[in-house]
Amino acid sequence: MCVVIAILEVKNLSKTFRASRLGGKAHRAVENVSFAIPAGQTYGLMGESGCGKSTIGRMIVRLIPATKGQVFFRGADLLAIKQRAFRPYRRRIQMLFQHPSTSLNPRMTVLDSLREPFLLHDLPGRDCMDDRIREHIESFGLQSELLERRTSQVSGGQIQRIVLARIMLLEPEFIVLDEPTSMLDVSVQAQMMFLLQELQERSGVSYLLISHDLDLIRRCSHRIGIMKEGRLVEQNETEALFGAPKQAYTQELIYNFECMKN
Amino acid sequence: MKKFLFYCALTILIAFIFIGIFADLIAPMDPDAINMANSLASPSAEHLLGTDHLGRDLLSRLIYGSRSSVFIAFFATGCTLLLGLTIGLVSGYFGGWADQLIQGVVNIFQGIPSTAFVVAVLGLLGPGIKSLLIAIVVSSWARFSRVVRNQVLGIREMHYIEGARAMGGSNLYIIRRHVLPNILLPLLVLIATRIGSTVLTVAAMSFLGLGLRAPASDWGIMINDAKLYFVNDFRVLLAPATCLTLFCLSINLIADYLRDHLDNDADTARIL
Amino acid sequence: MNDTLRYIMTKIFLAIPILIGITLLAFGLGLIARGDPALARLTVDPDYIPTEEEVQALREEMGLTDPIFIQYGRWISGVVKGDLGESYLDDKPVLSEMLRLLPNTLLLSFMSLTLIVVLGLLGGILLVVFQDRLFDVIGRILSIFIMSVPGFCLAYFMIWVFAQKLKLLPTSGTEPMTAFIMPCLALALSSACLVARLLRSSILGELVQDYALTARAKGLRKSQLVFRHTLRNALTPSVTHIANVFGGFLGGSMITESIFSIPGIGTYALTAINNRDYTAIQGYVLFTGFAFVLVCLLSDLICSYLNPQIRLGRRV
Amino acid sequence: MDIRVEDLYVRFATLSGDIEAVNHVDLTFSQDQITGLIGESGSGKSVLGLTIMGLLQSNATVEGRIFLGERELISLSEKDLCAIRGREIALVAQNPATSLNPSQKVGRQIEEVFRLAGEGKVDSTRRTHELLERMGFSDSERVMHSYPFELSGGMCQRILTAIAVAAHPRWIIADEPTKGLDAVVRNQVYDTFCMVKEQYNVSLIVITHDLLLARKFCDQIVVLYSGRVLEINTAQAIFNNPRHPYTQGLIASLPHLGMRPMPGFSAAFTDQPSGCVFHPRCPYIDEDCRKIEPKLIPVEEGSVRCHRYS
Repeated sequence: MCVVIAILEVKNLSKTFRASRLGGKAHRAVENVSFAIPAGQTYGLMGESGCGKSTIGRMIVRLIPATKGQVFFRGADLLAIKQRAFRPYRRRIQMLFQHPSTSLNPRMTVLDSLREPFLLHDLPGRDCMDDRIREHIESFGLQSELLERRTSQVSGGQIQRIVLARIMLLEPEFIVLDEPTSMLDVSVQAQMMFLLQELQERSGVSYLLISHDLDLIRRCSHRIGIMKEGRLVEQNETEALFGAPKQAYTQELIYNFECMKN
Repeated sequence: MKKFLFYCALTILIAFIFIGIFADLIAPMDPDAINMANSLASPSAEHLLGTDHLGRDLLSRLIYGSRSSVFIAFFATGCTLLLGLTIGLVSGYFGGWADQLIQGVVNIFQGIPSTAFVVAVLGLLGPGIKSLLIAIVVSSWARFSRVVRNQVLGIREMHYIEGARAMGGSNLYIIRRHVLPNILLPLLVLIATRIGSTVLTVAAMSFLGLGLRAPASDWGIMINDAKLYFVNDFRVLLAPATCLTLFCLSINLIADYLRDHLDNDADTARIL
Repeated sequence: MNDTLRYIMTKIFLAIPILIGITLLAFGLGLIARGDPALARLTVDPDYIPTEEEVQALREEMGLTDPIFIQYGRWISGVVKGDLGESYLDDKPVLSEMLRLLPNTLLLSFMSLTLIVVLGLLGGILLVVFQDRLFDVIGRILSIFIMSVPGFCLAYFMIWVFAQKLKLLPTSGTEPMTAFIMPCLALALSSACLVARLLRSSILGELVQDYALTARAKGLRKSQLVFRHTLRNALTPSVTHIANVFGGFLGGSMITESIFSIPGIGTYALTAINNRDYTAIQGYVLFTGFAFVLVCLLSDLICSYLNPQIRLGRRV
Repeated sequence: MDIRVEDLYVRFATLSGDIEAVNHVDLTFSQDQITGLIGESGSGKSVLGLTIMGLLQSNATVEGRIFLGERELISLSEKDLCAIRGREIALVAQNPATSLNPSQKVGRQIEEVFRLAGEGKVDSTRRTHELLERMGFSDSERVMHSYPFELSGGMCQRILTAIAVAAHPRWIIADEPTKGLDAVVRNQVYDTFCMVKEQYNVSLIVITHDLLLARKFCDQIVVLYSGRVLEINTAQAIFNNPRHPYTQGLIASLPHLGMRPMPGFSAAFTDQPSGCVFHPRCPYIDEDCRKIEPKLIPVEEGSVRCHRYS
């Protein structure tokens, strides 16, 4: 096995949510999760709903603070960086969300949404950003007449593409994909995942793919981690994991998915 | 139909504002000119709506009355908006201990019914425009900020807020570009209803002798003046009451239309 | 059941800091406004000019030089014992005066409450049942019009019609009982219309929910659907609104009480204000605040009964 | 009793123009069979189901005819429809979490069906108990006294199914029964439906975008796209030998069958292409496809709407 450099390494990451009301119990959403993602690869995080997989994604992007643990991105501990110093990383690490219906501001046109990266970061071609945007989204298979529309007039699959196009304007090195296709139809899911794989081959971006669909994860990731109730129960290279699942929970999951196919 | 009513209401409201601003030019007579010889006169060519018990021109008093009502209503609502919006935004957007603290204070201020609050503050500060403004703002900012906070709480969970944060947008940027535009419509409804209730409060306080004081021209004072004379001549009461009702009606229609629009917005989002 | 009990206890527990906050607010308002009572007392006789020493001595005697929180403590310990102080005006104890006038206010409030509940609920349901038909359209236009007539205009209009022209009802006082009819209408009519409209829109909102589809698929007719399923879920906003209004009534409705010359809490407060009677105002703020908070507490409990999700600790 | 849909056309009036959700559909759902209506969002499959039940919202215009045996449903009055709903055709609505009344105990919501059928209070309670036990709830007493939000999504789904079968209808329309459920729960739903099919002798229409469920559970499959039927065939034939290019593309999109994407997007409701609705995305596009809308052509045991088979 050759040595691969990890672009992102998560060590003993934990998150405990405080009780939401008096006398309630604190909820341990994530407990001591560690994994590493090699550069240019996809790491699939699989688990049933409520197992804490989205929380991990949000902690990596620093949308919510972690209770404990470290996240190393190219050797730098992201969680230890001060708010101000973190800003350059906002370009390099991005996140794609689950619900297309709330992923774009309904009061803005698609064009306004796509201008945001230019307003927030010093990107090349800022003077003629509208032209750049037009060119850019056409390479994502979107027609430029979409730009004048509002979110409510655009289908879910197209919104996810628009959001992805916006993310790619920033040229990130790492993207957290939080159930990017769970609200989409199968044919649109196939288009989306195909596009993501194409981008990976072209630009070498790495993904953390979070999903509850084992078939999807198997198809799209190089390495897989299985989560249950906040813990990482098993992780391995994709084919090794499916060839010889060690944990009972993994076996049960695989069985449940195979069940439907026969 | 709804749209027609809305435009009617909007025209009436704008007319009131216009009349209020240009009262000096529009009013045919001096509203305070007393002419005891001509008291309680019926409408005539000289006095289009007749005169009151002191012989003052009723129409001119109505026109000057809309000035004080409109001015106080808009100014007080503006102050409430500024205070309530800021506090509500901070409380809803940032959450945490600031939210808890603010909500504690809001709960206390909401613990006293608003009319009682206004009256008490006025009683302690003494009557007058300034104390009226203070009383209205102090008694209504809490409810206002609560509504803003609840709206913001709903929006804070949306992916586009998270997306903007992940792209490196500062809090100020996110509030300006994403939060404010999305609470605008509910905010407009809130402002409309507040203006309506403020006009009512001002009239009520003036009526009780706690707000503006006679001989100022104000609808509430006119109703108060009329209470001894309306038995014989209902006109002196009807005129200010109609103005007040018309103003409230236009506000209610506008708020109703905006609220419908709000639902439609949500509906289209759901269907597609 | 355990969860329900815990919810009720939590609600009551959370009301305590609010009540304490209201005492602070009432005390603070009094403090800001009263000026220097010692100076005021010494200058009652306009011919006598007190020396600075005399004023200071009286201040100390009255406890005004103590730190504010000690003064608050003194005041609050009186409040707990049921002593809201004596009126500046006639030296009568504030609390017993208010309790003497309370029955009239209570009677008026409860009559208005009944009217609002009956008219509002009935109106709301009827508007839904006849949705988009003539009754609904006329009802909505009429209700928005009535909502817009201020209570005191309505009061004078009714006096003019029923008392002056038709001579059906007495204009003022508390005797006979028919004297309460007009004040009650003046207070309740606009709120009743508002409740009807509110209920209509919340029932319509519930009718497009997923569970209403399941219920219709069972074979329920629209009226059955409204009464058996949606009404209960749609009541919450109306209940909260009614509680707000009713809590306000309990604090006395100054305008209505003064127009119809009903001696109640409202007229008491009005006299106090016109005479700058700060102890009485302080007591009045405290009283209305407490009444209001208790009514809101009650409405919270009713809502939690209507919507078990609230009381069983789940987020709604 | 078969359900026959003849030339059904459903249009919604919305602010942004009319939406033609179901476009001249002819279908027969045969008795004792499980028919799967598959299609992606915007294909009109849920609207079709609700039209059969007469449960569309008031901004819908319905044309055409729907027969339940000899009775025509669209022309029936609301009162007569109420007698059919629940007792002859029942519905399992989508989103189990929100499809039960949140402020009523589950037991009462099931009892209500028995009460509507004219049974007494005691009998209804007893039969609710039996029904819940049949549905695989071992502690039916506790479940009956629970509120819907105290139960998991899978349990709510089973309660919805219980409500549907309670009055022994001939037909059950299940709308997206597996949407948003985890694999384990999805298998449970499948088991429940198999049980219902066996024990209640009921015919089913399953509306779903879950191709695997459709393949495993259904006898007959109807593929919908943009409000039109593109292909009808047995489940076996659809998956082993898909004829319509859209069906082929759909199956190839499944993750474990290659996940090869189809080009383009579904047409928006407001501007539908001329000719064949699928032609902008079709790899076998022809001159006719752009101009002439193809008819449903019988091929072996099924039928397909494509010029290539004429």
